[in-house]
Amino acid sequence: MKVEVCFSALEPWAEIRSYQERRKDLDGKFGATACFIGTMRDFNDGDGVSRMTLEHYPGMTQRHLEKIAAHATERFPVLDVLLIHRVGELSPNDPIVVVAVWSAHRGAAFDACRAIMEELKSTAPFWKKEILETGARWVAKNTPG
Amino acid sequence: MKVEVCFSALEPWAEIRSYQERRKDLDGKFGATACFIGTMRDFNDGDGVSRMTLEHYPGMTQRHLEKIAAHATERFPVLDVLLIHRVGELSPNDPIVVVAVWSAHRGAAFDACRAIMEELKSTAPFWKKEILETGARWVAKNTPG
Amino acid sequence: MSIRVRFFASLREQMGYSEKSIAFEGLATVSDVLERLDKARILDAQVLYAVNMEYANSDTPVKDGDEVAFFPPVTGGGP
Amino acid sequence: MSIRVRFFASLREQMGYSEKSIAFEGLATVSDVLERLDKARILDAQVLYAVNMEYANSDTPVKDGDEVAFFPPVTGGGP
Repeated sequence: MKVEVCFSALEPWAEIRSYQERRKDLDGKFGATACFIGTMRDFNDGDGVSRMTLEHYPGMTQRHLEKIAAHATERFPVLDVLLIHRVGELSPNDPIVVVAVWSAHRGAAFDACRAIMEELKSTAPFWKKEILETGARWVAKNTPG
Repeated sequence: MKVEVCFSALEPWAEIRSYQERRKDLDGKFGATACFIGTMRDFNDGDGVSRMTLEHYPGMTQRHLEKIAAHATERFPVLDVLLIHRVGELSPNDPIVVVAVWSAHRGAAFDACRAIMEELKSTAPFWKKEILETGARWVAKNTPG
Repeated sequence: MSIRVRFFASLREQMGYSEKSIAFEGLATVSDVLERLDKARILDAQVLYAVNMEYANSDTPVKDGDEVAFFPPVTGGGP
Repeated sequence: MSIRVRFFASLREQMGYSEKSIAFEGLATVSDVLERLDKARILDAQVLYAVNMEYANSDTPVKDGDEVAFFPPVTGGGP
């Protein structure tokens, strides 16, 4: 399991590939990999967004992400989980979060990947401040998935 | 949209990344990417599997995969779909299929990615023949997801 | 005036050949094609039908030059 | 004998500071901490509580040296 708060540009495909390569012991054991990448858009709620600041709670955020990943491995028969979330200054098209789940069968990977994202969105201590042409605003609330 | 039957080693992460880079017009528009990779295991139904042959129906397979991808874009608000399926001789740990779906919001990407896999498993013309220590056998039926 | 008949996977091995051409005369549906072949052997295998690369059933009409395929349940994708 | 109080995101901006240390004397629960702060301002913001980096509620007990955090609804992940 790898869970990380990431302070510079996040490269989802390189992260997933290199983590999987390190888990040589899983070769031949997993039949399914489900991934999700959340990416910054250049619009939200009808407004253009030019930049974004992602604030977190150092310590609590890391601990809470680890809980979410562990929770998924308890609820679903998965082999491994990778979870990395970006913080700091972001521009449109920058990856925000990457989740990857490995399992023997596809159902567990799909279920766990989605469950991790839903739990993350509703409970992980991150806050987005968007920079619009008209000024800055805090995103008030996450939308349900 | 890109839909392909692949005759040599499939590299899922490179495929997804390079396809996404080509869709520059989607930059800033998608907030969610859901992916699934199916990989050959070294066991199935309690037996060790050393190799596998994936047979398809040239022409019908391509056409049918295109239908499945198009069907997902009709049912869910997604921006784009990538679907590549391997055929030929495979060894354990070889990727078999990659699905990637881009959308503005995460729900649609998750739904479409999973729906594509379920439709593919139940209707796309592919047949697996496994090579075991004790001989070869055709996989009789796909398991539900 | 003929129909191209194709078999895939375990059904191809069971039949002993991957395709054959049969005379179109007297063929109106997939059912008729089946009658002309070794029907018992084909039906044993929970077989699926396609006409011109689209899924079909036994009532699907066939016409001269069509390609009719028979194959077992599909098993693509990952585990 | 003190409690470290922290604020995040919009609540930090509303309060005008990110943390402060308050005397522990007389504090038994998160509620008591809230009473000691500018409670009205904090409660306006649908605020969430954490004690020592675990989610908490207003009845959660606090002890000397604890870290108590207040923050608005979380908004991580992709869209």
